[in-house]
Amino acid sequence: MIKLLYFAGIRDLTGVPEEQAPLAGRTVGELMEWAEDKYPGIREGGARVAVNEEYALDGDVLTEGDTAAFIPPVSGG
Amino acid sequence: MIKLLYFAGIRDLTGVPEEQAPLAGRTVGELMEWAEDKYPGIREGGARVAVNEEYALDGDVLTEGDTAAFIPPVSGG
Amino acid sequence: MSIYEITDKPIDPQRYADHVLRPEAGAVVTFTGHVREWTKGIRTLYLSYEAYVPMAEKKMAQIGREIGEKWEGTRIAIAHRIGELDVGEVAVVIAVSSPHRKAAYEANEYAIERIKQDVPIWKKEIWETGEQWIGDQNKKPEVRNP
Amino acid sequence: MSIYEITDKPIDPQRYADHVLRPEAGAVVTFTGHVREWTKGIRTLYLSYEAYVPMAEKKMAQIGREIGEKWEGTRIAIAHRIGELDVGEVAVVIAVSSPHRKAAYEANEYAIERIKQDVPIWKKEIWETGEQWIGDQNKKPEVRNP
Repeated sequence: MIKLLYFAGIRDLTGVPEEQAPLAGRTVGELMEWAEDKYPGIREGGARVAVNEEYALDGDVLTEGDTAAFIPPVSGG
Repeated sequence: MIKLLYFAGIRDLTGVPEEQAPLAGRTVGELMEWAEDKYPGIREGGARVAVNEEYALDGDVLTEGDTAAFIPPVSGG
Repeated sequence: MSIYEITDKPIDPQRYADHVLRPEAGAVVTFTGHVREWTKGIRTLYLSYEAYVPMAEKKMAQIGREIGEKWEGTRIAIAHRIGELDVGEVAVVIAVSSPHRKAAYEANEYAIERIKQDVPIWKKEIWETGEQWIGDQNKKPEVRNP
Repeated sequence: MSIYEITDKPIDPQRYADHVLRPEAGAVVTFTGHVREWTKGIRTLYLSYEAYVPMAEKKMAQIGREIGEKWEGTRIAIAHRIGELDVGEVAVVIAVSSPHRKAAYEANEYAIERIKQDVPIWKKEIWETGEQWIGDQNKKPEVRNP
């Protein structure tokens, strides 16, 4: 299983801060498609995905036990 | 009379922090010459003269009661 | 040694400035970002910050390493607050010391630019008329009284 | 309203940062200049600063006015200490607030450059091997152990 984390405006959209999904072996790009199916509009805001606390590329493959976080555009400072 | 003020390395040279001199009517340039006669070497360090707390030009004329300060290169900060 | 922290407590900037001071430091530049009351004609009541805390601290430490490589002899501390902040409160502090001042200014400004690019922290502005998460893709509401 | 002061007491930088903060300020940049232990291979024991106090305060206020004209919406406070200072102590503090950060960094750096040009303050470095007034025209002694 992959642990998914949602923050800020994306969490407002998903309605939950985190969940588990059977996405091991899938790419980050495929994760995005899966998320867009479940939460239409999630890609619109320009979110990036971080895997195990590092920004990931669309081609990176998820491994069992990974944590993938949806990072909407940041606005710290 | 003109009140003369000496600071830092220039005060080390003059040996006094201040004195009075009958220089009313003289220019700042003439003040410099007077000072160089009395304290040889005083011009070497590149000091500026401030009259009444404003940097002055060589041609500015001293008026009775003015305060003229010898300002060696500053090194604050 | 270095400080890179997300905190839900009020930030005392002097603590970070003191932390980076060393005998070989001639200059310390401290930046604090504050909750501003007015932004583009909209009055902010308060802000709410959220962070992906472990990743945010990791990213701030990475920015610190970048700075250590770019400006030799600097030392840096960064903290960002989360939770609800009132107008005037410190949201972020960056303190940089260096032997000479130019590096301290440059490294400090670099740090805030990088924080705004990459550190997973989000700001929600709460106005009299509503609230919104702020991000590059979002727009503020129209100004009612320009 | 503004602070431009020469003081013979230890400087508390936070006091100046607090002074410039206002509800419309999103950024405060605070610079502190410290007594450095080593300069070009020479170990400083302590520094002694002297000022032409009334002119120095007047010149600092003038720099403040220049900054107000160049960077709208900034607010500034400057203090410089005189007397004997130990390694690490604060010699000068400059605090600048502004609505947005870029002006605060720029105005702050401008202030220290201008102070070093025009404000009648002099530094004497006291080393193990002697002492010297520091100025543009002076040179440090040769390094004995390069």
